[in-house]
Amino acid sequence: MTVNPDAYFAVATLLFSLGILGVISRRNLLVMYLSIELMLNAVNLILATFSRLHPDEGGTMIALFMIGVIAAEAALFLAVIVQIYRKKHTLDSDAFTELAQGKKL
Amino acid sequence: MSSSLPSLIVLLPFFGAGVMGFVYLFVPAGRNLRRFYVAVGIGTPLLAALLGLIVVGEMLTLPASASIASPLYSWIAIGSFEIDVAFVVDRLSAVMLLVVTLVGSLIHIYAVGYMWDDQGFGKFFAYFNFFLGAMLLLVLANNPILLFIGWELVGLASYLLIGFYHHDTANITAANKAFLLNRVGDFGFVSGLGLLFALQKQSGFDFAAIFAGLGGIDTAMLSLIGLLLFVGAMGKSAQIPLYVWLPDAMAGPTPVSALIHAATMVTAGVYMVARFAPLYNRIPDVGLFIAGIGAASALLAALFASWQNDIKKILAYSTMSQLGYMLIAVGLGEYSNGIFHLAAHAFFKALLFMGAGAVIIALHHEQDIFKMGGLGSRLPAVRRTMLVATLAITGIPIFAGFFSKDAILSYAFASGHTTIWAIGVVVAFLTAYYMFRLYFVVFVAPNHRSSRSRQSPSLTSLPRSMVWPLFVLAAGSIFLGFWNLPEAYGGSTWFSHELHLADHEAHLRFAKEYILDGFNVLVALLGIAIAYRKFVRPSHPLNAPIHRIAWQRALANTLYIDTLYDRLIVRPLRGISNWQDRLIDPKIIDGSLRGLVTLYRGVATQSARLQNGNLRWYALTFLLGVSGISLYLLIAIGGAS
Amino acid sequence: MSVVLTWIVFLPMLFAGILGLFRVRHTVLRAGAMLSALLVLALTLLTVVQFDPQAEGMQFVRHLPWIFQYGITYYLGLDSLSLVILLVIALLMPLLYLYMWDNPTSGYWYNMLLLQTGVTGAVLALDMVLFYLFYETMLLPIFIMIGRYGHDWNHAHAMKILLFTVLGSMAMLFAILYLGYAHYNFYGNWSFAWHDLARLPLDPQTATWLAAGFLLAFAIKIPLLGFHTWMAAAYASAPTPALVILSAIMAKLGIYGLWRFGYGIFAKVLHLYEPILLALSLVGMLYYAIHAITQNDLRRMFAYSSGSHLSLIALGVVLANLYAWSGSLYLIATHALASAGIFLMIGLIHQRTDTVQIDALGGIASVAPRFAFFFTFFALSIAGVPGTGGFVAELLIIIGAFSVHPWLGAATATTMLAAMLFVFWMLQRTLFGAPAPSVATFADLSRRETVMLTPLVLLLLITGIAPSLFTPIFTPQVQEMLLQFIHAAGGAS
Amino acid sequence: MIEILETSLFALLALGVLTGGLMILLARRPATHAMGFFIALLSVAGLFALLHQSFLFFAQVLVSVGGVVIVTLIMILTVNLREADLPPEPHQTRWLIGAAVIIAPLSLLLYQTLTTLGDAFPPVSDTFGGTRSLGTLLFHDGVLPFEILSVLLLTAMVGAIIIGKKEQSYDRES
Repeated sequence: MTVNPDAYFAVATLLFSLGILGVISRRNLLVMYLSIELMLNAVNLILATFSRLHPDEGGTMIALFMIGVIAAEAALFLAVIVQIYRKKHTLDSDAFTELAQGKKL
Repeated sequence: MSSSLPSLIVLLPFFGAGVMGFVYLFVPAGRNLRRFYVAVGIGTPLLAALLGLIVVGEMLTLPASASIASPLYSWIAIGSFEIDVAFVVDRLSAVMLLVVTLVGSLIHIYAVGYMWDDQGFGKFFAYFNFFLGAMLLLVLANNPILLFIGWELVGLASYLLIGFYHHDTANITAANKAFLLNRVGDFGFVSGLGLLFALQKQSGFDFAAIFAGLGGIDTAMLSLIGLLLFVGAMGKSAQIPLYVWLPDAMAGPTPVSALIHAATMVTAGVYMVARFAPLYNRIPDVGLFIAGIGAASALLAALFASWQNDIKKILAYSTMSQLGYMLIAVGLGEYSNGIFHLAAHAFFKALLFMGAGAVIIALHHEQDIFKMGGLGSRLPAVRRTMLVATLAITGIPIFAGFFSKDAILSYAFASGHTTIWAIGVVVAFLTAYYMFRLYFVVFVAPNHRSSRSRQSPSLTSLPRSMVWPLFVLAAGSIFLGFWNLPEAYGGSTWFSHELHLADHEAHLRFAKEYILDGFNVLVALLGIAIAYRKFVRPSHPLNAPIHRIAWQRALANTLYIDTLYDRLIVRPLRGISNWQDRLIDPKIIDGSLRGLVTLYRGVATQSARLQNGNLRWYALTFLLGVSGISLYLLIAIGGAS
Repeated sequence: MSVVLTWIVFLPMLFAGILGLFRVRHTVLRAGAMLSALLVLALTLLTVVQFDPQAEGMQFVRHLPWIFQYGITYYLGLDSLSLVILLVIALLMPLLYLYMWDNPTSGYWYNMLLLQTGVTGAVLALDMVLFYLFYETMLLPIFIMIGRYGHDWNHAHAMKILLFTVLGSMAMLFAILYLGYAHYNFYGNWSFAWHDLARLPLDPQTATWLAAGFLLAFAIKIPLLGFHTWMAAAYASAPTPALVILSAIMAKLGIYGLWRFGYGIFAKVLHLYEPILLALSLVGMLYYAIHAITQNDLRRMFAYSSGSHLSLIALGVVLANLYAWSGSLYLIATHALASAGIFLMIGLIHQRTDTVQIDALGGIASVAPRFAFFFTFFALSIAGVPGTGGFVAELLIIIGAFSVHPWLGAATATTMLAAMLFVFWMLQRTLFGAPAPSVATFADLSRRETVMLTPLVLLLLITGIAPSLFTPIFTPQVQEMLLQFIHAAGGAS
Repeated sequence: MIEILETSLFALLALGVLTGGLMILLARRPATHAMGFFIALLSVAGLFALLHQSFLFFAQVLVSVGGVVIVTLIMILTVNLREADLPPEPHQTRWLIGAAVIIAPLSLLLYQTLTTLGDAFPPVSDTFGGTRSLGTLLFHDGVLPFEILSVLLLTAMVGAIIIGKKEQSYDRES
């Protein structure tokens, strides 16, 4: 194995950061969802690297579970996006502030 | 020796006041209760006077230093503050007791006639009895605290009586003023008592114990105590600078003026100083100060009296002036002469007030002397008795005032206080002038006005109860002087001797005394002559004087002292009060609190901005925190490495 | 006998519960309330008879575990200090019910019943948590009464008093909890009992801060100068019975707290606060009196008058000698009676004329002499005229101040002038002069009202004429408290 | 030789991951997003393979790439986004830089923490990460989570159907 674990971690960290950036900086709900997916995958990558590093297949197992969870989350998230889009005909996250207290101050 | 009579004397008027007050308030009006009020209202003072005579008679059989004690119950006992409600009759309080009850009774009888038609007849007698009781409490108290209670209650009673005609706001203002200025004095008095109590070392706080323990207090503190106590006397005896209530107090019914000014309340200050004679004997400087205040007040009041037109105000200022004489006497340590003048003054001043009251009633409540005039022939009884009283106050020989006043003046001369003596003589001159001015204008001078203005010629006839007390008092004014006939006139100063007070001694040779007295009489005659010249044989028709010159106007307006007090004290206080109401409380205190609230609200509003429902903002703030923590970990701990 | 205090405290609440359960009619409700007040009065008089003035410490003690994990106990007890206030409460309640007799609003009555439990509990509680509980309990009915049944900006004013007092009592709560924790730290078990906390060997700095918490609560409750802006507002808005309780009892509880807990627990550090308290109460006494001069609202005027007297009481407490303490205790009682009287009468004026503005009144004495007599009497007893109890108390405090220092004495004696400043002018403009249009049909006191006011008059007279009837009840214990305080304070310096 | 291959493969995959991420982050059109997403997931799957996680590789390819990406695509096609429906993002660059600055410490810390865990990959048996060994492990230690996961998936499916179905009359705001 010539590639250092640090390289994997670097990739995972970058991926994770990209995900966060996407959540914060974009207003597009779809991008936000995809960014979350990216973060989850970054974590998966880290788990897989751990598992390989130790070596212990427990990490792999958790990553496996996570893939399941990602699938479930994707299904729900996408359903929500569809529904939201139907209501407001926009994917702008800033348009959804009904949970704020009262009017914008 | 002890007896329950003194207690009874004090309690009787209070009892009468309580009963009459209760009846007045709770028995439905409409029933004619005047007889009941007369019975109780006159009965209790008369009974008190009778008992007083018995007690004094009993006391005269005892040695001079003896006293009749009458303990009632323990008022309070906390620590060494043990005050009993106990009364004592010694020679000093015996004199006061007699003066108060006898003159008081006469005034009560007079008041029946004076007040007969008034709605508040019962109320008036309730107040009157209350006043008498308070005065007796003051006089007979065996400790200064009880004296102070009487002192304050007298002030309260005078408040109620001065404001008796409470429909008119001016009367109430006068009553307020009287009580307020008295309270200022009382503030000094109670401070003096507090200081005395704090400094004394022995237990017990009755007069005997206090005087026994005076040696343990250093003179500076004693002087302070003496001064503070005298501040009380200033208020009560209407001396500079607390005298302004006295002329205004004339707003009350005339019997009230007689009772307050003649027999009782105003003399309390003199009595108090005499009562504390052992204290004041230790601090002659303060005594001199008292005499100085007395002299100044006497002069000022005499000046004011000479320019007044209101008959009662003239008498009020004359009272203040005479009180000045008394304070000269007690201040210089000649206590018995002061008390003697007090007694004599009680008679002739009561007489003057009651005469004035009779005139006022007869003229349907007219008080301006220049609207009277020529009444001598129509009210002969009043005129004669008034003449006696005027002669007495002027100091014409054989009348009481001559002996009492001249004793004070010759003592002042003999003890070397010639300035005070000189002021006294000037005051005597002024007294003669303004008293005869009053007498001539009211009784002798022809009334020019009545012919012009349609002043009713019909005079109200006076009830008998208003006339015969005048004669009793007139008799007193004539003969009282012989009780204290000086040795120079072949007497033995029986009164002073029997009074047995801690007098200073100063004697003049008889020849000198004759010269001084003759001089005084001459001065008085001069005053009478001027008054005669101006008001009986006037060069021009007699009218109310119009004062054109500034100083005359100033004197007629009593030097604008009232205005001065108003500007210096009353208005600033109101100003501060307003200021508190508008600035300090709402702006500074509440304002600073409101500032906190505003700050809090601001922070809350800004925080609420974060709660805007916007997902990205939430994520951002959350990440800001995470990022902050990360940064802290990186910098402070150096990260993971 | 130890149960008697429990009955005294909870009887009104019990009555409120029972009456409320059956949703009784007005006539039954008022009879029940009156019955409870009279029962409490009887029980209180019983305790007075059984009370031993010579004995040391608390009597009728009831000390039961309550929340035993944290050492919180149900701890009631009585000494002469609380006895005086208890007596005042028990005496005033029937009179207040008499005042409210024809008021059909049932919420009024229930609140008053609860209020009585609150104030009595606060006076008798010796466990700090219990004290805090009652201290807050009594605030609620007041809040409701001002807010619901008050007038003139009642909502805002109810909020104001609530915020102020809660601010204070929060500070106190923190201090209380810290004290309990400190007890746990030092002795290994929790305790909030007053005498346990008094023994804690706190270091001076901590004690200073804790004392500040307590003092803030009491300074607001009294209220001392600077903490007082809720006072006039609340007084002006409160309905009369609540107003009487506010002035006659609740404000006194501030004094009581300062006395019992300030001096009981923080004797060692209190000397740090003494100059401040002294200055605040001394200046406050005159400040309030001057402020009262220009007030046009009778309630506000006597609110400030009340403040002036409470400052005097506080001053007496701070002076800490036998005369001043006796005087303060005496003034607590007599001022409660006098201010209850005056506020009840102001309430009567309000009932009759619908206004308490001085400039709308005038000439009452001409129309209603009995009313004028009682009103003047109460006004004069507030001014401390001899023959009323207030005079005795003020005299004692003045003498106490002179025993400390002549200047202090002279400054304290200005209280003689303080009330004068406004009382007489007020009397002039309300009672005297020509009758104002608003009082043209002013009815004189009815029989019920006379019965309501007479006990107050008689008590004020008796306390003024024969204080020796009352002083032996509390003097020995006041002396004892004083010795303990001096001992505790001396231990530090 | 194999080392070079592995390194270059890793570089390619890492590049793929980042490219996919950046495409999602920066692009505006949904189609580009979907493409980026696809590339990123596939690259992650490749990285799994490089890490000897054969089962994980298959799972990722099947579930994530084959399932999630497809579902996402379907969604994009379903809603048929028009340009006008896309949110206007006037300050995107500013936001991006700001957010980058904000998360920089976090990323740095994350990276530092992760790199403390180990320096080199130990040799492993061939069966590591295989179906067999993982299956054994699942049946030993992970039965309960596995079952819960199945329930979760079921719930999510039901939920997605309910949420995603067309609006019914009873959903409308009254």
